[in-house]
Amino acid sequence: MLVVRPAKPADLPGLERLAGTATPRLTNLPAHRDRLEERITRSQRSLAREIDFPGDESYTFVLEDLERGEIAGTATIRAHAGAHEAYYTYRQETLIHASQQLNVRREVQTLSLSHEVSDASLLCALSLDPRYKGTSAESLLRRSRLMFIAQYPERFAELLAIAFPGYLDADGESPFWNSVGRHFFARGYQEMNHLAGVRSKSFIAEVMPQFPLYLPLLTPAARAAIGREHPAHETALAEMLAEGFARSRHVDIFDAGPVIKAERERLATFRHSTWHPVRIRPATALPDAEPALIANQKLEGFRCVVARYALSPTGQLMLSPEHAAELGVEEGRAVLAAPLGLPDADDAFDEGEL
Amino acid sequence: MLVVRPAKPADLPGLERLAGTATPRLTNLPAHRDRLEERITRSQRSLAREIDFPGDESYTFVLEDLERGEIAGTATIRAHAGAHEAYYTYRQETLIHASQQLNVRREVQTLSLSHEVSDASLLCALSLDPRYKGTSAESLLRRSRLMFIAQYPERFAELLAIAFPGYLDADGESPFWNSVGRHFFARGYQEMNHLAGVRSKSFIAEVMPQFPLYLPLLTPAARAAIGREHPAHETALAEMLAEGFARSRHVDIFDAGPVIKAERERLATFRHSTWHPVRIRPATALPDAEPALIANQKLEGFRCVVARYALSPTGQLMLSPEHAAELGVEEGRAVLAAPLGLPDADDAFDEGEL
Amino acid sequence: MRIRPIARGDLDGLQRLARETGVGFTSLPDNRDFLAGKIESAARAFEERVPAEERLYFFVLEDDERGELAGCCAIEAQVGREVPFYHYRVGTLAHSSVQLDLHRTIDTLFLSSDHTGDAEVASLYLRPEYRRHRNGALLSKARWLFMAQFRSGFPDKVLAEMRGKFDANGISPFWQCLGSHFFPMDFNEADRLTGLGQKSFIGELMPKFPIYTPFLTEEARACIGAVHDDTRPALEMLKKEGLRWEGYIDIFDGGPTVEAYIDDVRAVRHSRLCPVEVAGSEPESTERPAWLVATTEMADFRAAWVGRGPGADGTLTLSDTEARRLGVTTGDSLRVLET
Amino acid sequence: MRIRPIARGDLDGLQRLARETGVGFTSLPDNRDFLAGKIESAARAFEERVPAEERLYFFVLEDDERGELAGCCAIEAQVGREVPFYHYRVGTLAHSSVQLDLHRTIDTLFLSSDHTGDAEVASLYLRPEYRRHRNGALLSKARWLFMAQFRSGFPDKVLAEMRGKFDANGISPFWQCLGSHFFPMDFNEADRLTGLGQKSFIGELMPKFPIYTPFLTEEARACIGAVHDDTRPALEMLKKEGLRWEGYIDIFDGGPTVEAYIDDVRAVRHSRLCPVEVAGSEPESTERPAWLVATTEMADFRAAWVGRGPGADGTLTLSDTEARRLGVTTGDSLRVLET
Repeated sequence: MLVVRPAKPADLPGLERLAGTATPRLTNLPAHRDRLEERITRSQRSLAREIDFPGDESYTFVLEDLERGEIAGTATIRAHAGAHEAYYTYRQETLIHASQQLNVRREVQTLSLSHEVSDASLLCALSLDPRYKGTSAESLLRRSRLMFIAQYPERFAELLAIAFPGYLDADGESPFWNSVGRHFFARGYQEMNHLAGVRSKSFIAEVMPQFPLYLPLLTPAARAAIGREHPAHETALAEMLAEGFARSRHVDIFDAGPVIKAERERLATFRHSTWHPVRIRPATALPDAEPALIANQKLEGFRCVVARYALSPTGQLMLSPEHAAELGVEEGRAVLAAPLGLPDADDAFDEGEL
Repeated sequence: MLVVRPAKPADLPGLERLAGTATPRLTNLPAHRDRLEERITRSQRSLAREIDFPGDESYTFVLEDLERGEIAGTATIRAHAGAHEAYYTYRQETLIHASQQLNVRREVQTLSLSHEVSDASLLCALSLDPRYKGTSAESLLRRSRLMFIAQYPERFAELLAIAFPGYLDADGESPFWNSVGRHFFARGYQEMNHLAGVRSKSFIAEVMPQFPLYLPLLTPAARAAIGREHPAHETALAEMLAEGFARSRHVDIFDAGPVIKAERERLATFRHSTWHPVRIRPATALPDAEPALIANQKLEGFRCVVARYALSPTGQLMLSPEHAAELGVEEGRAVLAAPLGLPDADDAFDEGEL
Repeated sequence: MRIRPIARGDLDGLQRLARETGVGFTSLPDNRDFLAGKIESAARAFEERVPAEERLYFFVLEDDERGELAGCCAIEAQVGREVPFYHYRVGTLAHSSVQLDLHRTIDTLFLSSDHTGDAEVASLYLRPEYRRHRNGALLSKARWLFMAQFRSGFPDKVLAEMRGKFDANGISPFWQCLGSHFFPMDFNEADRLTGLGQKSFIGELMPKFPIYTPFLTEEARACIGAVHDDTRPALEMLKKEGLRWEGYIDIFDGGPTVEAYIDDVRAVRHSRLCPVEVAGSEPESTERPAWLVATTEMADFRAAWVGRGPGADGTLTLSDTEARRLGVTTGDSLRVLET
Repeated sequence: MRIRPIARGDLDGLQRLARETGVGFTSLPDNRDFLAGKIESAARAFEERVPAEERLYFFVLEDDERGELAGCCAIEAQVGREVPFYHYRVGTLAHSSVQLDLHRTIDTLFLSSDHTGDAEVASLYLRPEYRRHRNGALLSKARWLFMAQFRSGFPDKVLAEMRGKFDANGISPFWQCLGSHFFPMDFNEADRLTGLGQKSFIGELMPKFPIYTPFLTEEARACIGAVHDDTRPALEMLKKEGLRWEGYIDIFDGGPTVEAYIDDVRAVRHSRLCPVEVAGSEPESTERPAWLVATTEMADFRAAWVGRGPGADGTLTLSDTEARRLGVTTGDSLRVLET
């Protein structure tokens, strides 16, 4: 059985391994023991605290394979991206240069440094053991965070955002970084990425150009990378768009990866999740049904699994004793369930964005 | 009976009167005969043209009181706000200034010149004879434009925007203009407003400061005016928010009036409008029913009235012979109807805006 | 050879010069009406019929033996009064982080109208057959004597715009990299419109945010403050007078604008008034005359090389030819500069 | 009285000066460790044990009769090498519209690190009881002789930052209007941190977009480029040397930074080397000495006023006292400046 639960100190070696194998290496998941240890501590402190509105909390989860006794994945939510320091992005803008004298109108694209994503809660630092790619474990790890947010709305912002790793070429180089950041930071992408993870992304952001960049002055390769996700994250991006996220005008300041965002009540997991009382039945006796994400109603003891969405005629959710035990629920206790399936992805800009 | 229909040359005196009585005077409805005549011509040309996607068309409507034989109101739609030259707004942004050295984090508000509203279709230049204030004529004039857009979606952008007149003090002065524009333009608000109407708003925009403005440097009165509508437009703003528009981060560059916006499919008039075949019955024989906006399916002959939403059991809309005649429909022809009533207003920022 | 104000009768001669200058000398288009307007406006300037700050002083170099125009030059009393006067200014921005132990400065181009109100020396052209006997220096330096003489009619600073660098195909790499993205025309057309004073398209279309130079191509960066090979001698002459490049460049081709406080210009500092004595004898002719003189009245302004400097008593002795050329007689004063 | 490099034995004396200077003289905080560090770094500079561009030359004015320190001054060879060096630069932006017949220019403050790599003269302090007999001028001008003598160790330009204008309550209207919105501290604290070289908060918190001056209060605008009353004499002295305000101001108080090309500085241009002859007789004592001299070796650098200038043969005759004060004997050379 696979279960998502909050990270604890014993997960450190697992996290370290996942940080090291992430493709590409993630700025927000550095393979650095001290940083990861801090992250677990911070997550535990965040869960233990009473919270009325989002602040500098950060919640780190792991996906555990109970059969193998292994940590197979990790993911994090930052309650308020800009709690401490600005969360920098580039915002794509279009300027219209019109000349009365020449009777022409030209559109000029720019990238402006922005702090707006600072207000959002951020889903980040996801890494999954490659052996689990393409299985429901991927959705479980990714979307269990939404199940958590759905239960503790006061801990998170109305707006959720995800920054996807940006396009890197076959050599692991970022064409965008090479055309932009490198001039100001004088180091290669991988080195910067490592430093940003170990130190702070905003230190580097402060070195970046403060005035808007004119796209025509970037290299064609850099322009092509704007808003383009890393090939290894295409499926993940598609799933999150199907979930109800929309591409925003924002991209990562280092690799120009896309930032997607959603008001949380527009997300499928939120809209279709329902509370059900639990009825426990032997696994063999459970009727066939579509798979669903099932989460218990505990903060520090949060658990989320994938199980069949088997409802009794009276609306009770039928769980196997194993699932019930892992979720820590007995008969009659409520769990939150949301279908694993999602509508077709709608990969489009949010037209409503002004 | 009151009817909204496209403006024609004979409406010029009526338009001139409405432009002169608009409160406050509207930049986009100058009391200038030549400009108004141009506007009517342009509207007629726009209606006559075959259109596949929005361009520099502009559609001007009038509200006619058939009993009085008078023009009681006017309103316009610009198909593409930035078709010719940029449509400038100020976009409210928040910068986070954080100091590691001092361990502080400060939020600093700015206004950045933006061209983003250029992509929207713009509902503008609305003026209503004060005698009709507070009657259903107000909603008819305002929302008949949505009924028009609903029928000819290819002529308009997905995104609709409205810039509401901004706050002016008792002397008709704009505290925002006095703190911002005046420095660069060296003229009072009313004089500028007149010039902007007769010449072009974008000429003036080009004189305005190009770099973001720091809000702490504006006068308190100017800051208080940002995103605040003119008192005479409170009801109108409330109705459009109830319709489904949301406040955006954008404000007018001259008076800082709020710019509201919506994807059109989120608007109540679009969501609740339905086609019905017409059945004609004497006015006295019509059952009691909620009022509705009823529009015919004609481009140059567009008509929209307020009538009772009286449906036959088979879904036919029962109209009086007078309404049917005014709409130019006979029995069996389809009309578009939408309830006049709207849900409660939700006056909030669009949280999804990044 | 002598410098004098252009006169209303010079239209044919000026048009001949305009035809010769060709593309790239945008202030002198081959357009008779435009040139006639230019002469009229210059005439009114020298006649002091317009306020000092609005004057465009246009001079010609006249071959007083053959009675033809050999070149021209101009001084604009204050630029940027009627239409905006744009430059890019190369500024330095710190990009630093204590935490990352990083400290760099990045050259950045800022749109600027800092030179609004300064004087400009411009439009210097010398016909090829006259490019000898220091005629070029005469055209260039006569303007300093004029400014020294009528100092109160000029502001604190003076500038000169130098043509930028072009490649072997006559293309400006700076324009190619920057301007071409914003202006829907080729360089020559942009330059031509600007020369005609039709500049509003610049403000309408040019990028308004600063440009970080690392985003420019190497070739374009090499153009920042670099001059066209043909312009190098003119630049050297201005540098010797004390004009310096302070980081302002042309928005189209990246060529440098050099500038100085007028009171610091060598020729302005060192020129002085001397009484004149006309003696019959001709001075030794020299191919490299060292003494430049100019008259003291605006409308009758004349400047020329003379064969000798002032004597021990401070009096300048002129030959009859020289005196005639300058229109002075014994007892008049001349402004004198040793070069 | 003489100028000499600060020495390791001067710590007590320097601390006494630091105590006197008080608030507002941020480069000399009353902090013994800091001062000891400063002396050590200066000693290493004069001993040429650090690269020329990293040196901070710190001088003292010594009362060689009473054996006490009367004042100090410094030259930083190149500013902005370790930490960013910020100014606002007052630039002019055109705000024009042909269609509206409008043409204005707006003064705008641009954040700038343009002066990165320039030399700076700074930290001049003279104890009140010594404010006579041109001791102030000695402190100020000795630095020019030093720079003239060791010219190759300095860059093209030199600057000096002048304290800005404060109101009767000791408040800076410029800070009040601008900095106070961005920095969570009072002016003195901001100034103190900067003086200690802890400047990273500036880059972290200050506004990065240009500031349009019309948005500042009238009082704040009046501070742009205006100096504190106490600083006016120092500014006048620098202006006489040819330093000018080119639009750069302090980001906190708006005070002007004046600057010049080092080769243009009057004292640098006009000082020259003269052979020395020591004669027994004392020169006339004067309250307003006119001849400033300085020695030619860096580690033993000395500068002082002397009673007379070089004779017709170019030799400078010194009294025994003067020679002793400067540490020179007949046959040595001195750099001499008539003031």
